[in-house]
Amino acid sequence: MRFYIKTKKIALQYNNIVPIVFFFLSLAGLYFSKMDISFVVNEVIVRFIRDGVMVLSLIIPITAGMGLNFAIIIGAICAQIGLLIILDFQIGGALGLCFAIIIGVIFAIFLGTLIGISLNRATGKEMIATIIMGFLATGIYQYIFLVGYGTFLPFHNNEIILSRGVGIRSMVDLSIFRNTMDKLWQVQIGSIQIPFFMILTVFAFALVIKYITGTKLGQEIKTVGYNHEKAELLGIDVYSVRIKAIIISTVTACIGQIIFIQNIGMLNVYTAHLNSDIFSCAALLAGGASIKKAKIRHAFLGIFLFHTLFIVSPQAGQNIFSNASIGEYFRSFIAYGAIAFALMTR
Amino acid sequence: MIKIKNINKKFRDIEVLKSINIEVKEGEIHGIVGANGSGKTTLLNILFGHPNILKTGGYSGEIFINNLKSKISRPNDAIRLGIGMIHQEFAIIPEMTVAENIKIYRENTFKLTDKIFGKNLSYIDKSQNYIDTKSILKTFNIDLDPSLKVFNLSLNMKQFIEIAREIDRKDLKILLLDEPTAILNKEDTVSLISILKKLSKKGISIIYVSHKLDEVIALCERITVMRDGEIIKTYERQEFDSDNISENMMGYKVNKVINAQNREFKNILLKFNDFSVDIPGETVKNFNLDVYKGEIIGISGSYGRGNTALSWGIMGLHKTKGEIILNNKKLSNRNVSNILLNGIYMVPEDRRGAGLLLNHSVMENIIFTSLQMKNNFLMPYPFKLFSFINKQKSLDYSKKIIDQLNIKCSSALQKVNELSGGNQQKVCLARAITFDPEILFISEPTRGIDLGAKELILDMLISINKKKTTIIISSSEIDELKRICDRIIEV
Amino acid sequence: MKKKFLGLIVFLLFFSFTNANAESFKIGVVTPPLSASEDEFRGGQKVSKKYPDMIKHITLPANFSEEQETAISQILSLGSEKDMKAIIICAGYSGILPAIQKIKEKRPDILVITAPIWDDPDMMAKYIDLCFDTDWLKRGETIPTKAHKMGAKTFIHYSFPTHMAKELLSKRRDMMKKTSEALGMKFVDISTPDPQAGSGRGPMLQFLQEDIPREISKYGKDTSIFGTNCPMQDVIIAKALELGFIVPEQCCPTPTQGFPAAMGLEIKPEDAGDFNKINKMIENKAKIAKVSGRLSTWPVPVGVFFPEFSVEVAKGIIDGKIDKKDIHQISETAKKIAGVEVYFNKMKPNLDNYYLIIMDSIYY
Amino acid sequence: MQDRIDIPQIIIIIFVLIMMITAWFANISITYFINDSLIRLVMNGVLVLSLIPMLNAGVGINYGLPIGVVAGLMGMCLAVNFNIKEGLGFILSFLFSIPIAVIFGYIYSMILNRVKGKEEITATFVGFSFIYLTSLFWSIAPFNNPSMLWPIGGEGMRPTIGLKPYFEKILNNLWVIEIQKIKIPLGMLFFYFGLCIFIKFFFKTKIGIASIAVGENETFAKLSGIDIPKIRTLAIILSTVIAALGICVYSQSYGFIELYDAPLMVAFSAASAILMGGGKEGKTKVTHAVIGTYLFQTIYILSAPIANELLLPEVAEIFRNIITNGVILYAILYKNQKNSSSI
Repeated sequence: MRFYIKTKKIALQYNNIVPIVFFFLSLAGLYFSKMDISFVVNEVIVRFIRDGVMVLSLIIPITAGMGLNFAIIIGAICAQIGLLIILDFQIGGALGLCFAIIIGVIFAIFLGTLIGISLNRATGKEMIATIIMGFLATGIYQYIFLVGYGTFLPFHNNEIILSRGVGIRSMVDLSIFRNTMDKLWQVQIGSIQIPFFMILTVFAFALVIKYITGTKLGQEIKTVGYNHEKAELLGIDVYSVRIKAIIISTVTACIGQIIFIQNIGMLNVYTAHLNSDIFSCAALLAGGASIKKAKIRHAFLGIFLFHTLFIVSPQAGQNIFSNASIGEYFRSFIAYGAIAFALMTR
Repeated sequence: MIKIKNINKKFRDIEVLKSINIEVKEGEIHGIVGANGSGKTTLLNILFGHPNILKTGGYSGEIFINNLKSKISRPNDAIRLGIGMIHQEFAIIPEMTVAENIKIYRENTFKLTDKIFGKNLSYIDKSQNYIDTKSILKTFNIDLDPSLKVFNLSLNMKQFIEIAREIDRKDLKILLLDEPTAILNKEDTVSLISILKKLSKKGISIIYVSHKLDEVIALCERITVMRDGEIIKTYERQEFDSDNISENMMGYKVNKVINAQNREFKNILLKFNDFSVDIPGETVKNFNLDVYKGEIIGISGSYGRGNTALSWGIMGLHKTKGEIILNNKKLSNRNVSNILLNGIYMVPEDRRGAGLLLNHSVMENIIFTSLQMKNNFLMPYPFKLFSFINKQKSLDYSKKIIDQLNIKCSSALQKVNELSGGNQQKVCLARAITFDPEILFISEPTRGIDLGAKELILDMLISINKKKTTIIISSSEIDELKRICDRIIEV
Repeated sequence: MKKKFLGLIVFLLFFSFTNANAESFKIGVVTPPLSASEDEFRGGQKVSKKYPDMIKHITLPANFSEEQETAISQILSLGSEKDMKAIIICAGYSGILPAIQKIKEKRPDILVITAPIWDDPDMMAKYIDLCFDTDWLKRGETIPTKAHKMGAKTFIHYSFPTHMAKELLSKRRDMMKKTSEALGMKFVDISTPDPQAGSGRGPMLQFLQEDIPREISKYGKDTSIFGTNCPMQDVIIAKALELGFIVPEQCCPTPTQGFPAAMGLEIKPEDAGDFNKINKMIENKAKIAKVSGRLSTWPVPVGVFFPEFSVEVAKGIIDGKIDKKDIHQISETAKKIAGVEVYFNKMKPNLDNYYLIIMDSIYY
Repeated sequence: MQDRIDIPQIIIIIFVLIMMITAWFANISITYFINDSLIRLVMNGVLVLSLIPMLNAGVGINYGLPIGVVAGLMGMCLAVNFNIKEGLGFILSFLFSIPIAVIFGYIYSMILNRVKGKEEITATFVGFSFIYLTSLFWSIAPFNNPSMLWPIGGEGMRPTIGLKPYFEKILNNLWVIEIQKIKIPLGMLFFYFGLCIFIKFFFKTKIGIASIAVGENETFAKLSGIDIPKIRTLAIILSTVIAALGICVYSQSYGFIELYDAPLMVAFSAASAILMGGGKEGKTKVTHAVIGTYLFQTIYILSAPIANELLLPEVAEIFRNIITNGVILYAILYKNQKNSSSI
């Protein structure tokens, strides 16, 4: 009995190493950056809203034993497709946003199915496969909007098209959606702004993920994640469960990206989705998740730790080394390094 | 209830099941007995749609459930048809709780969410599952907290969880059991048998596979005897006769190689003292053995009993305890290269997975170990590590040994992948002969090989032994061991 | 009562006096990091050395377009300081407007000068107090004209699809085409592999290395080459030294872009930042390579110029010495800092806070 | 089974053939094409060759190629820093980069030996994070040759360092023979094919045979007494060293040393090249790398001029992207499918 307790304690500490390291790094960064704490808190809250859903989208594939789903970038692309289509038809406000979500989700379901089917042929190599899929999808997406609009796709809104008549501008304004959600139920406490509606939205997604893991489907996903061979013997259709896991992830990522973009207020058509996968993965892992186990608390804790570090590190670097680039490189190193480290530990 | 018609199954070029016909009635307990490798498990796997069957090319023949022709290609199909299976290597997820394992795929869910989201996305009612599990465990007289994680439990408790999971199914019509008592003690076996009898009274058909004859006789209404993938005979209850049945199980074969001499040995070459090996699913505990120079020892036992674990253990590839004494010296540094240099060589049971470089030529396979460990077949350059193969020498040698062992290949440069199972095994042996070890461990030398080749391989082992190599054979074919070994040890 | 009142007045006077005297305000300067663009970064450094207590210099992420979020919070962090009076953004990136909008929402009192950022001009003019930029469209006219003067008969424009998706760049290309044709030069538009399409800039640069000799053998030495992407300049200038064609200007006109790497300039630490010396070095190297008169750029990097210039303008406005609507005062300041004539044009006739500049050129 | 030509190879060969025919009709000069393709083959080919040792030892595709590349960059920077020019400078950059690559490779191998089964994904991220770690280094590196430092600030490394005064095209211009306008860079080709032969022969030596066996069947190799981690370490170090040499060859041909995040994506094009040539884990031959590099670079050489001629630059981009990533994806998906069917 004593032995049992002891091992559990050690395991606990081990799992927490990454968040603890991030905590101290953030703390040190906060100290050296000399940034205003209320500013950092405000920013972290904003980051929580922007990136929360995207990070949550990683949980289900990890539970299904497929590792980090770098293909959430494709979910993000779906979101951008949805937004661009709505912009093209100039449907503004909440209605437009709803339409954008619907279109994005339809694309996400379709592409998610494709990703899932492909990943069923890449058991054990899902992660590298999803990375390459992300590259592939990015290229195709970029050029469809660069060349497609104005040639084989008709456009309806001159403002988002380049003056040459072909291709979407690299930056489009989302003024028609601006502040449709962000400012709802915003409360000011001291110098800290808390947009309750958006926070609740992120929590709602966390609840949805939590709910799914508690359903029959969730139980199947878990079983597949523990051991897909045995899951098959237990009658679970492993392949379709894996496809479903990826679809859920892609759809969640799609909605996450819509939240992200509408919060920023402008859409960088060709680049806004890039890195959404890396940063989300790094944030999740910073919260103590591993490539085999991820929970909602890891996601939430991770967003706070990782983004605090991200917010303070450039200035911390500048103040310590009198060279802002150092903080900059350190930050990128941390993002990629966190993922590399998570892959190295069991 | 279930009718199997003309089932045939091939693994690569080996026929493992030949026109199998079995019929099991409603509520009948049907026993299938046979030696290891007779095809019992393969038959159950076909009935349950085990994924490996499809991956290895499927089967031919027909299966009727309730007089309906049924296609079973995945476990899911079998489960939908009301078939349940208790696997020898448990289909249990150790990281999940007892309740989760037992209620898996059939969880209780809340009615409300059922209506809103449908069954699949309905929320699981954990407390109901807990209660259900508790009550099903009661039928076994087990008082266990269903919220415990399974990896904390003992082996026989896991066995009961596996059984409980199937019995809990309300739609269960046919239950397949594969060696369910292998790890159970007497008492637990008795309680299992009584449960099975209750089930059969409910009208559930049971197919019970075991090699423990007395158990099968006590439990079953009919018994089918299998040997080498064929049905030898099906006995009705009134015809049961354990002598006849066991004779059917063993059978006799023609042209047997027999190591006729009654030899005597004096010098102890190798000693195992309290030797334990821990391989998942295959363990040896506190094993003691003296191996005399020049003898052939057989180690018999079925799968999971550790007869192959010994050789993996001595090669230092798994965790071991205890000591090995070679030539009166303790063998302490047990990395593989040191063991090999001490003259111990092992031919593994998994030929394709561990014994051969399938994409390489016969020659490369034959010389590999000698080349790497003894620098044989190298050009005479000073830096051995970066030296090239002496191709002429290797080729000449390979040709010689190919002739000697009668390996059927187009040339020494043919890829091993293209050879038949028997010839592949010969290549494995050729490598062993080339290495010229003092002690040879060989596991399941005749598994998956056709009859004629079997005898050749056994013959070859005897001739290797005659050249002063001590041989330790692990095999589940007790009959073969009896023929060539000086001693047989049961583990 | 009277006394008290007097005391209060004295106190108030004293207070307001000391306040005015000791009024310490801060100006934030935002530039790309060193690795992305040295000029702006050094410009920021230079001005923060000039006013060490006043300037807060921060940088944006290197791959800005992929880390818009970080950029926004970097800029917002400046707005969180109470004594921040002005923010100057010298980035040349698009997508910064949301950050400015958010700052203006929270702190309408902060003066924002961009020099430059590349968002929608009308929107920028709406939110930003003063926008400066090099005159992109005008350069579509000036560069071919300059090339023509330097003796070019053909004008080659290297770019790639994602750049041509940028309104300004593609408009400038059209302008160059128009001007070239008006001047009787052949305009050749060549597309390179896209560095933003996933495989990085390697393929683009390799293509340039192979294609430039091909084009020069086709059109002869009197060809002017212009590339729209900063990394291209190294290859273009290096090839110009080898083949002797004309480089009228780089995409970002400065002696420190392309020239140092292509010519292997050995700029000693004590000379670093001394543009007279750097220009002399380039001239010498050009002479050695026998390409005198075929290379040209602006003598002072606009990137270095803009931060200092904008800070001076911001300081002037805050101190009340400069009226932000008075372009003469502004251009005076510009001339003082650049040392050469700087021409200001309005971006659009109806915008009174968006100016485009063109500088005199130096020919090597 | 015979080494069949896979579907992607067929598609790519057809694609290249179509491009060649189009190039013919579009009047794109063949001499340029041949000249460029020979130089490109060697320029990029060495980096592609560097993937072979790891691929054959079963460590998978070296997506951590930036690690070797950084070692090579450091070697070159050292040579430039000491102001050593011409051939000696180039040879010294080799000599400087080799020990650095050995050390990096050793550390890298310790990481990869920990993560068996997921080497490729780990390597990808180790490579990415290493790029930024070295970016940190570049911005404070204590080099002092002014031609490498920032021109304005005077400290920290420039992102691109011109090699013109040092060893630009030293290998490209070695023993060039001109036959009817076709320039054959004999020195460069000798170097490249010399390296090819070295790698080919390496896999014929005792240790090379052992490493191929490890790549094909680890249990088999183990049972024959082969020290698996040692072989993997050796293969990783060898890959890293060749990658370091590869970037030296690349840089002298390109004429610039590119620092900071320039090598970020270098692994992916090398990976597509070798997979395009038919490379597979445990049985990649030198010819796969050579053919793959040639096909891959031909796509680049031809597609851009053709696209310009036909005014379809975007379409060329799409095709290239699909081919580059598609080949890698196909290799991942197809390989796994094959594995599962052989159980």
